[in-house]
Amino acid sequence: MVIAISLLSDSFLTPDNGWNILRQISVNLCLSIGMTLIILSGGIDLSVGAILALAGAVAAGVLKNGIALPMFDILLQFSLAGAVVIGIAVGFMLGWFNGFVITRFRLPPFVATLGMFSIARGLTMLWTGGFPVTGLGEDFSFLGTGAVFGMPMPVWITLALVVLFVVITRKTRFGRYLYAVGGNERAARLTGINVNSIKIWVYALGGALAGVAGLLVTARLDSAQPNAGLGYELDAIAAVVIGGTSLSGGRGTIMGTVLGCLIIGVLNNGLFLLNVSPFWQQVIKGLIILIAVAIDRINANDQER
Amino acid sequence: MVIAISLLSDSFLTPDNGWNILRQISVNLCLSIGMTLIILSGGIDLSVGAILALAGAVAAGVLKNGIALPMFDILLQFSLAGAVVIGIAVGFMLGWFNGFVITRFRLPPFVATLGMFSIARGLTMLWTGGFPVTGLGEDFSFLGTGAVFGMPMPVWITLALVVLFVVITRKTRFGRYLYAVGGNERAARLTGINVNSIKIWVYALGGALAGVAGLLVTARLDSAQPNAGLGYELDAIAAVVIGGTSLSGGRGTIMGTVLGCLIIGVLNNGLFLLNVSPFWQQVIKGLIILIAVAIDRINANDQER
Amino acid sequence: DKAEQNQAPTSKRIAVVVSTLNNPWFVILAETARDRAIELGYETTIFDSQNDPSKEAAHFENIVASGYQAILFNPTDADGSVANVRRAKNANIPVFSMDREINATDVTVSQILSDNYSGAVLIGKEFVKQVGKTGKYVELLGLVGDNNTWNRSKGFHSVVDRYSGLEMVAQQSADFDRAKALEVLESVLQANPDINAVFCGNDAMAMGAYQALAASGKAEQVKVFGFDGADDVVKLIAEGKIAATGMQFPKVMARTAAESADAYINGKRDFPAKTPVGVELVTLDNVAQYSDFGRK
Amino acid sequence: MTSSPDIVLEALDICKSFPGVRALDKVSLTLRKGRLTALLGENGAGKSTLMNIVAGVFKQDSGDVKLAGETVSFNTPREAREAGISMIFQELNLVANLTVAENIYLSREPLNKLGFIDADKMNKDAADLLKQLDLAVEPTTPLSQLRVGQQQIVEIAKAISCKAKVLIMDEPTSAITEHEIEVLFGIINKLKQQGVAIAYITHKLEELVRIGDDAIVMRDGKLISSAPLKDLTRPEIVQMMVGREMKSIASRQSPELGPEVLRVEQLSLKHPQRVNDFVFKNVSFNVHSGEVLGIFGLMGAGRTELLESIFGLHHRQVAGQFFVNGQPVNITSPQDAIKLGLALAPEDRKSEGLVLGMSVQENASLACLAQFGKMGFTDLDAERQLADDIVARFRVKTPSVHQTIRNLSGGNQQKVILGKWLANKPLVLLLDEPTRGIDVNAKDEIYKLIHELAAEGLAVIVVSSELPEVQALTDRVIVLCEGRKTAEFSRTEATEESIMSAALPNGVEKS
Ligand SMILES: Nc1ncnc2c1ncn2[C@@H]1O[C@H](COP(=O)(O)OP(=O)(O)OP(=O)(O)O)[C@@H](O)[C@H]1O
Ligand SMILES: Nc1ncnc2c1ncn2[C@@H]1O[C@H](COP(=O)(O)OP(=O)(O)OP(=O)(O)O)[C@@H](O)[C@H]1O
Ligand SMILES: O[C@@H]1[C@H](O)[C@H](O)CO[C@H]1O
Ligand SMILES: [Mg+2]
Ligand SMILES: [Mg+2]
Repeated sequence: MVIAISLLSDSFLTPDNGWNILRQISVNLCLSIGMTLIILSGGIDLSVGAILALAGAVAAGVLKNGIALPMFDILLQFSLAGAVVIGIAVGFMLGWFNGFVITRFRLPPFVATLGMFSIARGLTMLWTGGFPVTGLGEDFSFLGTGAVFGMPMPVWITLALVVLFVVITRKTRFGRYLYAVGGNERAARLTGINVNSIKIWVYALGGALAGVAGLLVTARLDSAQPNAGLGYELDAIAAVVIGGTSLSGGRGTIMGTVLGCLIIGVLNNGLFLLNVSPFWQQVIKGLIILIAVAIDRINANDQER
Repeated sequence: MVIAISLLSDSFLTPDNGWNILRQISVNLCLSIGMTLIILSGGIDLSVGAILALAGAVAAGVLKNGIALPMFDILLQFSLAGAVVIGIAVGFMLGWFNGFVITRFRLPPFVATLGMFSIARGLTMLWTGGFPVTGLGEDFSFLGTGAVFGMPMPVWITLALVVLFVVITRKTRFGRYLYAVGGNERAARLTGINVNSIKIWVYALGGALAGVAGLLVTARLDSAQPNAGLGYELDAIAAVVIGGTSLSGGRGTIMGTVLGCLIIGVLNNGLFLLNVSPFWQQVIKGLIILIAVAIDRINANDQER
Repeated sequence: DKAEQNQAPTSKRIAVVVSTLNNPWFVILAETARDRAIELGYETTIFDSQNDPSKEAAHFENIVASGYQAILFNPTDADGSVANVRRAKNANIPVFSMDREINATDVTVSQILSDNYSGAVLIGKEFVKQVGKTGKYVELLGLVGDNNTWNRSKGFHSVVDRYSGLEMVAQQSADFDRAKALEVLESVLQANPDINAVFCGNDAMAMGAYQALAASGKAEQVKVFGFDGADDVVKLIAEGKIAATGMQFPKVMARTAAESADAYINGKRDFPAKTPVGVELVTLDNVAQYSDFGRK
Repeated sequence: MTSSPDIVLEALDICKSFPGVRALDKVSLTLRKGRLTALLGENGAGKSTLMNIVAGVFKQDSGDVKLAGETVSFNTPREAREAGISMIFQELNLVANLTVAENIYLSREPLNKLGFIDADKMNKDAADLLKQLDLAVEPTTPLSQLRVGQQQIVEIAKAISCKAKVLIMDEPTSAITEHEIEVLFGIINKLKQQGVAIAYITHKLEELVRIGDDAIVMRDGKLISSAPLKDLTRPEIVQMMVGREMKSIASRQSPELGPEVLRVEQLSLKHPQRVNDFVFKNVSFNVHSGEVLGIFGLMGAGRTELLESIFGLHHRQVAGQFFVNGQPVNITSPQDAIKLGLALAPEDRKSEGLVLGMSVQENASLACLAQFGKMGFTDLDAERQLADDIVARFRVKTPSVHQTIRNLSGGNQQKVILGKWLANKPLVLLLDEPTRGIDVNAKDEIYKLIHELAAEGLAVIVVSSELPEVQALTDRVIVLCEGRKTAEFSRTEATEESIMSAALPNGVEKS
């Protein structure tokens, strides 16, 4: 695919465009890492886009206006770092709530996170009153638009997360248990793994990563949009699945997801560069996803038999 | 829930409002019936909303403008019935294509139908140029807005479909095979069931039902909107899951789905009747979905042990 | 600058970045802009931001990277789009915004805007005129995250709220969508069968609301007010079935933007920071002068 | 109560009910240091339930579990394991997508100084353990590439690697062959010398002579007897299990052979991973109407895949010819096979033979649904009739035909599978390990059934890893070794020695 696009457009294989693509996939990648963990554990999360919006809005809000505690007549002001921590914490808590509901009441993850989707969207609207929170300052914007050593900040951040979660999934007990829970929940439980605690952690991490993604989006636009992240959950799931992770859990890798995000990113970028009409873009994108995954399947089957 | 809303609003328990709710859920129910079949067979379909839009647009287009075949210098005109058949056929074919791709190339249904989502959305835009097709005539509108013996047409149509598919799932060989394929695909195959053909049929039926839903939406608005059905796939899946069908296949009923649609419909309607602010609506809706399914789970668990 | 050095352009190119194509109003805007730019001799591409400022950001990056000469821009959000436009400005690509305002004056060359607030004030006045000083009404909001939704709502209320006899019995969102408006109004009518009017944030919702009223036999009794000037609504105004709408001029805005960009590329530099394109009130009295999205 | 110092674990008057079933009714059990206590009883007697309670999987309704004299109550299997109780569950509890070593050390991974998993140490330890168990697989092999028997050995490795004081084994030998059983028994005896108390559930009574010390016999959730094994004879045990006297398997008479119904010639199946290698190669045989043909081989000999290939499962990788009633035929899918009159009862009942969430009736009719009713509709009365007939004819123990089949015991599930195929009136019945995990009584019933069916003119092919079964059941035996047919014996030639020597790969001597 990469070759085909580069043949058709000279602007494709330029360093600038390379950074462009990486910067553009960073938000999806952030969500997709969390989604990979969740899907590996045998679950799904439809609320990450909504959590992204709420986390971004809360971080922006506290950064700009602080938090007023009228009963104590106090206005808490937040530094940049404080706002970042709060944004991630909001994501973490909502994710934790997902995990809690799923394990405690045995709700199907699909339903539980669909509920959270609705709740978090509503809370975002309530928090912002439907208006974007803007003017967050240079320092905060730097997270989304700055670059260090020529590499954009969002790329640094996502790169760090990729490394972190590759290590977690491959080298730690938590990572191992994740695969075990997703691969055979009953066996994992009988072997003495605290399945519920693993699941709660997984959703909480997914939420925290959605929080990071919310910060990135907000910093990039220098504005927290109340309807940010609409539909991003499907993009994230698509990236994870295209990256070879099985929706039934237990099988897949973070690196596969990175590849999945890249495929989608290159596809989006390439279709624009080739000046395909927006309507045809959708058709072509659909077809390419089908073809890409079909080829992957055919190769996998060849190896299997 | 029903009781709570009726206590809070007198307009809730009126016959009018009853028809209202039924009319409003008919489109979702139509999609959800198909989705139930697909989920029972162990799959998922993210493209039903997009198929709905394309089927509606094509039916409206051929009804209004016919199909021009320039090479033969022919303009095919379509009667109402012809347009209806074409709309359903479009849905059927796209659904068939989903099934074909899923069985032939062993694509995960999630990916295959996500691809179809994009393709069908793009085709709808190409077919309509992004503009609604309006002015379809009284007869056609009647399908969406008329009533016979006091019962609205969409309710008649969905009622007929519910009866049809209750019979199919409970009384026919196809229905039994559906459960078997979803329950244990390998055992079904070893028992001589043509698993692929069952699956293809299931997706094709899901597509055809999306076609019917597309006709209903179009007839009700007297206009085929290019962006019709956005997000309806999630509503349909939610109704199916709330209705007790397991996302891993093999377990669930059409009547459960009817109940799921009713719960969602009553909730939406009730929140409007109570004039809850749109922001709070989302929060409350999310919470109620969580609570409803959690109660259902707790009851089910009580029975199991 | 860098972009221009990298990509010695083979031909002159203009980008049209539109907030969404999921609404015919914007399809008109984008396609008119494109067609005019092509007429003026540019290779032109439409970029669909799908109502997402982040997707818009990606478009701007790609546009900057591949060296367009100008951007005709319909922003997704007044605030969320500022950073994107600044990016283009820093790459010396002139941006002309259309229809929606962005909350920064220094980043676009010129903003060719629909005056939503004033238009809604006009609707508000007509509303009081037709409905009277007492009555019950429902407001259908557009997408709650969209600032045109609120500009229109505020403009409308700036007039109507001065009359304490006009009671808003429900305010609900129908996402600028015809099907949703139909359903929302159906439900709202159950609780409030005795309303006198509905104010809708756009014409797609006005159509949906009208259909709900027609279906329940209340079309005569309840006056519907819209915003946009869409085809079907203009027709229904002529038939006396819808009370009024605010006519926007997407085609005018799009052509003006394209022509301004062409002038800029040919060396012109002094542009008004804002070119407001007035929203005109369309009622039964003057409907004959209008067709869809413009004057006849 | 007298507590002797060698008592490690006591379960006292344990009761446990599941909805509709009283699984345990005041059952007591004592496990002693260095002794193996066998739990015996028919399918569904409550053996696994009792052990699951001891191991912290279920909670008893009443009664106490005492470990070293202290009353204990475990909420999770982990707590039990940390208290020194380790269990091999009846159903494999392994994670297919993890490696062998990862499975063995799951939840007990060795960590290095940084807190990361020490994969090297883990793989090395696993390799040592596998060597003890004589399992020739790399610790880094994904578990999914192992066959059931090998997986069972991994499960054993997992249990013994935690150095427990109490080791519970629920049918550890049901899926492994003679050689592995030897190795396992060696290990069991070593553990006993080290003072481990072992609870051992099995349906293979002959094993007890080699390893058993004490036994309890259970029937329908009640304790029938608890005694040292040396005080019990086999007929006594069986009688206590069944509740009546049982005639031993009637020796098979030489049957009247009908015409040849199925013949395969030069059948080969390409190996899934290894290019140019075969799972089995150039296998030819035939079977006659009225005949029971046995296929014997060691674990991994290729028997399962042979049956599957005949049934149309791997047709893209299969070469060779099939003849049914003398006519050459193509079999490219199970549907083809079924149309030609073949029927397969697969090796893994639960995951391949049944739709566990469906009722007895629905499973029973699944293969022949087309026979009931017209135009795609199912005649539910006729279907019910069929299910009733099967339940009656095969004496399936179930409260009703509407019972979910998951809740039936293995023997009864197997009977339903046989019934389901017979309703289709097949010519050839392919049975893969038809009595695995099935109690003596049910086994006997299934043997009788098979003979009855053959007498009615059916051709039956039975794959089995149990020599006595092959000898009792079949008229003719072919032996596979590493995918090659190495011998064919008539009933009279089929001695234990001759079969085993044909089944063992060249150069491997059996001790
Ligand atoms: N989770 C469960 N839910 C309901 N009933 C159960 C459950 N587990 C076991 N039973 C029932 O309890 C009884 C005892 O079952 P158990 O598994 O202990 O038998 P078993 O002696 O181990 O038999 P087998 O030799 O077939 O393994 C059976 O009637 C079984 O159907
Ligand atoms: N999933 C798999 N992956 C790799 N190799 C396999 C797989 N399944 C089977 N094999 C190989 O196929 C051969 C035959 O296996 P098969 O299961 O048919 O043996 P079997 O004689 O039926 O043994 P068992 O006693 O376990 O039933 C073996 O050499 C084995 O290595
Ligand atoms: O101006 C546009 C149109 O009115 C459209 O109908 C909805 O979005 C607004 O921003
Ligand atoms: Mg058992
Ligand atoms: Mg086998």
